[in-house]
Amino acid sequence: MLQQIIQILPQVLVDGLTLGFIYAVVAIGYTLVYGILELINFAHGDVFMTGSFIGAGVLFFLMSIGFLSSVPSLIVFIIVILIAALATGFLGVGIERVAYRPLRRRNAPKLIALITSIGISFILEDVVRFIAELKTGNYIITAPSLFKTQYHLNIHSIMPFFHNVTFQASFLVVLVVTVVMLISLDIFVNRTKWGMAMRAVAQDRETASLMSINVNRVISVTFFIGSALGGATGVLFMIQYGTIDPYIGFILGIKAFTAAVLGGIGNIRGAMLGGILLGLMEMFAAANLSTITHGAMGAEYKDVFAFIILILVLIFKPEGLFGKAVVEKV
Amino acid sequence: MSILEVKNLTKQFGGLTATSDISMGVEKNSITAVIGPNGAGKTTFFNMITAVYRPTSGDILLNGKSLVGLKPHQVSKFGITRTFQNIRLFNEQTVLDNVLVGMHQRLKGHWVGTLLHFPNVKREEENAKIEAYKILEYVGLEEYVNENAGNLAYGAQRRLEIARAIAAKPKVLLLDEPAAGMNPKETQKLTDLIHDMRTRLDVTIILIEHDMKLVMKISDFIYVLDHGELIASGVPEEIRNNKRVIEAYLGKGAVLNG
Amino acid sequence: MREQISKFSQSPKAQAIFFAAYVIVTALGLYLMQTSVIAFLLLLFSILILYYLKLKTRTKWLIGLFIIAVVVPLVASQGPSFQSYMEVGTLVGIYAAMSLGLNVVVGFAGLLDLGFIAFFAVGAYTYAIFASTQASHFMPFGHYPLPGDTFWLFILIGAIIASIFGILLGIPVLRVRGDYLAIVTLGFGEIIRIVLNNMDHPINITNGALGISSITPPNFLGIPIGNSSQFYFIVLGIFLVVIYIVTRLEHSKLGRAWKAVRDNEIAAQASGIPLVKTKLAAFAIGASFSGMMGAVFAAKQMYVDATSFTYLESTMILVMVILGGMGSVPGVILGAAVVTILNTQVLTDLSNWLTQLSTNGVISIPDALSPAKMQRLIFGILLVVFALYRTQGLIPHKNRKINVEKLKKEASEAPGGALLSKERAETGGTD
Amino acid sequence: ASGSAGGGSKAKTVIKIATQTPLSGPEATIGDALKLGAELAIDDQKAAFAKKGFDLQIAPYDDQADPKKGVANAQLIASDSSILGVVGHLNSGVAIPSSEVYDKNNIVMVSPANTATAVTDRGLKTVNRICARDDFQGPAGANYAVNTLKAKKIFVIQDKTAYGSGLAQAFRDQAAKLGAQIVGYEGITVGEKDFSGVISQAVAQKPDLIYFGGVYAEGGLIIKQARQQGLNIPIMGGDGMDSSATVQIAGDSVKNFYFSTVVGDVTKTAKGKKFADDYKAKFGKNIESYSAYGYDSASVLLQGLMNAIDKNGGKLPTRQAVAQAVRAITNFDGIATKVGFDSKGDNNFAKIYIYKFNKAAYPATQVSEITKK
Amino acid sequence: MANENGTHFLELKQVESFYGKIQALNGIDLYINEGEIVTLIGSNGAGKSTTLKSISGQVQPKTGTILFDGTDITKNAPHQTALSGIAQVPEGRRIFPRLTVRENLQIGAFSVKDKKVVSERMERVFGYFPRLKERLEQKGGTMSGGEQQMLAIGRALMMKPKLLMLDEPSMGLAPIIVEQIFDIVKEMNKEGMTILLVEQNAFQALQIANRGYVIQTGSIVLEGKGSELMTNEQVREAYLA
Ligand SMILES: Nc1ncnc2c1ncn2[C@@H]1O[C@H](COP(=O)(O)OP(=O)(O)OP(=O)(O)O)[C@@H](O)[C@H]1O
Ligand SMILES: Nc1ncnc2c1ncn2[C@@H]1O[C@H](COP(=O)(O)OP(=O)(O)OP(=O)(O)O)[C@@H](O)[C@H]1O
Ligand SMILES: CC(C)C[C@H](N)C(=O)O
Ligand SMILES: [Mg+2]
Ligand SMILES: [Mg+2]
Repeated sequence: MLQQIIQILPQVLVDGLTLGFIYAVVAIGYTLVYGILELINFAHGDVFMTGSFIGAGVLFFLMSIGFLSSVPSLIVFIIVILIAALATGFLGVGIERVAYRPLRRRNAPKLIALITSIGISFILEDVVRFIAELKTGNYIITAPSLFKTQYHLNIHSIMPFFHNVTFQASFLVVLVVTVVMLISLDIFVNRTKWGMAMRAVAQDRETASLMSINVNRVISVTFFIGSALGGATGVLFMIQYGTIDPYIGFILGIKAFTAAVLGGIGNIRGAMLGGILLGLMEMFAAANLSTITHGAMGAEYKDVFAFIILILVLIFKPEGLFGKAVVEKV
Repeated sequence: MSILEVKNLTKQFGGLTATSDISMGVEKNSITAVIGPNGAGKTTFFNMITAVYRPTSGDILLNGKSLVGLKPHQVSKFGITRTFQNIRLFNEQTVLDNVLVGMHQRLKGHWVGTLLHFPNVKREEENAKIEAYKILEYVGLEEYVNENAGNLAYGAQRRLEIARAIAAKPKVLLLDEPAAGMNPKETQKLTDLIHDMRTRLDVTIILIEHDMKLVMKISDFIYVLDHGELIASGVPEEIRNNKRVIEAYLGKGAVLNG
Repeated sequence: MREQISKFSQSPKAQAIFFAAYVIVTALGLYLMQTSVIAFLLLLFSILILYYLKLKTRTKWLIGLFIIAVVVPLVASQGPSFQSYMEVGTLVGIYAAMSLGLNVVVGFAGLLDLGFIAFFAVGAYTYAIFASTQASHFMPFGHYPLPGDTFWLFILIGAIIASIFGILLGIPVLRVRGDYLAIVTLGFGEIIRIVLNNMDHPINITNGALGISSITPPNFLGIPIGNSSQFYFIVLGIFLVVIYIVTRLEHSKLGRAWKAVRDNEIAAQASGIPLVKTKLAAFAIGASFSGMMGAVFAAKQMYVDATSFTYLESTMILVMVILGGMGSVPGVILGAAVVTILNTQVLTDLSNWLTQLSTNGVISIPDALSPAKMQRLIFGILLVVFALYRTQGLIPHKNRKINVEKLKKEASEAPGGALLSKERAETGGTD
Repeated sequence: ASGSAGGGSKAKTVIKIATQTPLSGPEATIGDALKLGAELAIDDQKAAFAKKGFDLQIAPYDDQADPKKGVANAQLIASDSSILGVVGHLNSGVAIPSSEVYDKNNIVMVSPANTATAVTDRGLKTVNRICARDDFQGPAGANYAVNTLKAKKIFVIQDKTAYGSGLAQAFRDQAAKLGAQIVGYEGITVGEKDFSGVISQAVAQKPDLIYFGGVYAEGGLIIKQARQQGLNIPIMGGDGMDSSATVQIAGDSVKNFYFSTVVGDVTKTAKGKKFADDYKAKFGKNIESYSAYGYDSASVLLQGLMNAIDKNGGKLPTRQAVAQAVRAITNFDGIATKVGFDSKGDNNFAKIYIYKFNKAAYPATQVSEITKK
Repeated sequence: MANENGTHFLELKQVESFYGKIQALNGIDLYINEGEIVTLIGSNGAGKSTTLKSISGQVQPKTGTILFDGTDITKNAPHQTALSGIAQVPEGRRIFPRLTVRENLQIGAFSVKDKKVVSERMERVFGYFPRLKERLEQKGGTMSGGEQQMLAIGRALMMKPKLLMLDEPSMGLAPIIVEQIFDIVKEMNKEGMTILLVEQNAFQALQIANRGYVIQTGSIVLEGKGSELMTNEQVREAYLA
């Protein structure tokens, strides 16, 4: 039993990391917005989805003008991801303007924004669906693949207790891009004045404005960054898995939100590590649960496994894995 | 006789020692003040008594029974209630309901009784409201009965905190800077109120306060903390003239006359 | 004009006459136009009007009950749409009761729950398993399916089992705070759903993804119950019980404790409120309403599988609560009604109507944009619009105002005149 | 309640056929295809009904793949007395509770796609289906896998829906009976896109065939990801994979993928060809096999309706009469399948075809045809 | 008293402010000249804090105008007001609880680009409040009440405003610190900072103030020199006890 778990471990790690990094970046979108507005932005998963569709659209367009064959994949990729990130960034800002800012102005209770976010989420899903369907007749889209070179890591010959690992070039792209995004964001939030302003706004909006911080602007910027990251991740997702549909944001959104909480919501590094951890955990569970339980429970329990770990973590560390315990001064 | 006794009480936050090895006793039915510079550990001391924080070491005894390890609501049940330095009211509830919550552990009615319309539960509720109203009259908030607590001005909120705390009919009442944010006139009224509570409610009062006029006027006994340590104790006259206290806390100009 | 309005709003008599006229007209409207959804909705709207009238609460209850239980079924029963209206009514009742349950948890106790549907699932499966042959797969004794008259017992059992699950959920929840709670409850909801969807092996308890079919319909004094119009009355009955419980508890010691915990945990504890017990009570009581309705749901559908209990369902109930007005009992009921009627009737009718127009060539719509597909989109837009224009909810929560004059009088007459009644709880025990 | 107006009046009596399938949400692609198929059938028959004085119309309902919504819609359908029959649903889980309502109201339902056994096993007079049952399709696939493809170690994956589970179970049981070893039986989550975990597990088990019970959205990716991890063994699925989208999603990996389905290649017959062309002309899309299911279900329903009208002397028949007439059909030639209902409402002629992808193009190549035992 | 153009440094004309339907200010008229210390006294709920909030833009006055340094700032958002040189030490301190003491101070100088200037100012603040220097990395929220008050004042000083508004700065402070605070206020004023001080501690406030206003239920009922007000019978009766 153990032998099999170990054999496939390298492959599980690679796959888990791929998924985990995607969770991580989407989780950051949740954490950023949550951190600043204490709002679970249900629409964020759909911004991610929209990003993947915009990316696919751009890719199809570039293909139709013959750009794809004449230019290296990497350049194409950079163009696509930049356009998608920008577009979703502005989409995020727009959503904030339309659906959240008016509520803030009217001093609405915190939870009411949950409703607009769910509403926006439905709208995005269906609008994307209608556009995709009008254009292609189907809304399950399979994008042209960019980095499909297969790599085989022959670790079996070095370490015989492992099986070999295979992955696609896209895995490396996902890895590199997400790590770059994560690090630059971390620096932005923790080292720059804007980052500090974001945290200040998160903690006390009114007082932040007394410090000459333009609160609405900070919130817009936060939405822009969070959404742009989400959109860019959508492109990565599309590159990695090839197929997208308007509903990918839903499940991924739940997972990413879970990851954000696992790491300690409001905490950027927590969200990253939470995402990676969740990806690994899920992959591990899917690959090994039935081996471990002798068939009593299979891969279908992977989410149960992940959630139980989450709940256990929160019971023993209620502020999340990497969150710092905020002792309320009484 | 000491109703509340504290032995070698220490609290550390990480590397910071907020209170260190404090021992003191509080006489039954007295008014005892705890004073000291900002950050001396006064509020922390209250927090340990009311089980908001668990002491790092040491013991707290109420009538000889240890309170350490209890939950906050159990401490309240044992007869200690408090007000908070940073006001903590139930902002979305009416003033009356705030006081009724204060009575929580005195009301015996079970929710099943509520559902089944038991007459004793009903009567208890009626009486509780009447009593709550009287308490509000007592602290001078009767005109705000139906107002949301969060909408009251600062001074009124402070009085409501007191009302909620005495609604539990405590044996010991802890007041954390009750006069903060009040003008001298209001402080005067508060002083009278505290005096009156002691006799009328037969309660022991411990208060933290920076308003020396109030403290000196009202206290039977004063403890002074500095940097978490007990640096002096005595009747007001002694404290007023204690050099260490003047140096650390009162400042030369502030030695006000009664 | 304004004067007249204010006069009208002051005069109960004028209002009563107006209201009676409204009910009669709309009832007549529905009677004559049986298939008109608008007529049906207008009649239902009378309940909302009633809510705002200046009448005694008791009178309002009686009138409201009369309309819901007698007028609507009677008037609607004359045409082919009867069962359809009653189905909508039944669903409204089910969701309203669940929303009231969630309102206890979220609105009163301030515990954000994103997995509330789990309790509904538990109730539904409880009845489904025992009222079908499913139980015989793992129960060593007894004959299954149980007969339809055990249904009534199962309403209670559903409530009890669901509240046990509520307490189970409560245990981790006691440790986590604020929005961490949201994710724990979400996880809990998903765990329950996934487990129910997979418990066909090693022991077949729930029949897994295939679901449980052929559930025995309930039986009332030998009459089998299978129509929506019959379930309507069952649901109405339970719903009334739920409202009763909720409104009684809201202004009781427990209700105050919930709100205190919601507003300020530390102060609540310092006032002697045990956090654990209070939160668990909220979960258990809230869950029990869902459990009851779950049993009804299983009986009504005659089939359950895990697809009815997804996370989206949980959020929908949450939407009903928030949209209606958190903490506000009438608001939450209205929220449930609005969302349910929109989703099951109005949007469907709207899209049917648009389809009709396009098949008749009145308007032309490309197939990708067929109105039949737009229900969720329209729903999404409506949610945003509602939220932006009713930021406090449809009927915002208001604190109950006590009659101060009366209280003052009673206080001055109260025996003894002492500030606090003399007896003091002697050094209390532990909780 | 039943139809009231007679057929004699001058103004044409409206008869509606409802469809109930998911038109929004993740499963709407197939749901839409079913609806469009039915729509075309209704269009085709419009003239014939007009001759008899009836205005035939379609009433599409969106069940959102949600049982509650399905039942509520069913009540709406029941209350519209001009609706005399339903084509639907996509999901067995929705069809089962909804059909209870149809049955109470004597509305006939012809299901194009519900393969779960419980759909007809409840013995409702109004419930019929033209597709094969899971306990026919699954074993048929198993026979082919074990006997023809000589699979000895089979890894089964299913999507934990009523459909995928039912099919995979039936497949597994039969395969085991035939002596194959089931080296894994795993579930995945509908809507996800990364199935590497389960596939890693499959890799470790070294199976010689993978069976997937579920729909192409996940199936296509499973094929692709399995190939990426170097599993170049035959993979097999059921009718849920019978779609051009399978090829789109899986791309080249689709080679060596087999699936069982209840529909032959419709474009081979003239009738079918015409259907495909009309469909393309009208909706601007290529047909899916589900379109043909939808078309045939509606056609059978309309045939029954026509019979009932004739029997009633050209007047509008009752719903009950329509239901009886539909059930009475024993030999109807559809474009995709012949239809004849047995006493339970299952299709006597339901056949299973096995297809194989030799290249990345739809439709695939038929490799076997299995008739009901 | 007014400057060359006959206008004041800060001037409120007939300002009325509301919280929802509740009117908190019924037409406030008030002015401050450059370099003055002006104090605003009044009982609980009189509208002192609301006046400050109206100036800073946290509350938008419904009617009336507010002029600062010759420009109309009535409709300004708080951050714009702050940029124009008005800092406020809010009631109840409003420290950013999860920022460290250092970050709390840094954010006070948010609009300052030059890092050197920031650290210079910070050193000055440490000069006033050495306790803050000892606790640079402690989270603001865990500081004691009085320590937070010091931090709040320090944070406002980081902005080096033209006009500093203090809302009950002495609340919750040890007597010795209260004295210090008043000293600091005087010193800042000497260096040219104009000060608007809201205090319950009317005696001390009036002592250091050039002028004072007495506010009652949302209206100014008295104004005058600090020393005059201190001896005013009405004031003594009502606020000085
Ligand atoms: N939760 C905590 N974490 C870290 N340090 C804390 C915490 N609570 C209090 N402290 C520190 O402990 C010391 C004592 O704080 P405490 O609140 O008891 O002071 P205090 O005497 O009430 O002062 P003040 O009069 O200003 O309210 C302070 O230096 C404070 O910063
Ligand atoms: N957020 C609010 N919502 C509703 N009413 C408010 C609000 N804030 C203040 N008020 C009311 O406005 C009036 C003026 O309040 P303000 O805070 O300006 O008084 P203040 O003079 O600062 O009193 P204090 O000395 O207690 O701080 C009071 O009656 C108060 O109840
Ligand atoms: C086409 C399939 C996804 C539908 C399936 N046959 C069912 O019964 O649910
Ligand atoms: Mg303190
Ligand atoms: Mg104030």
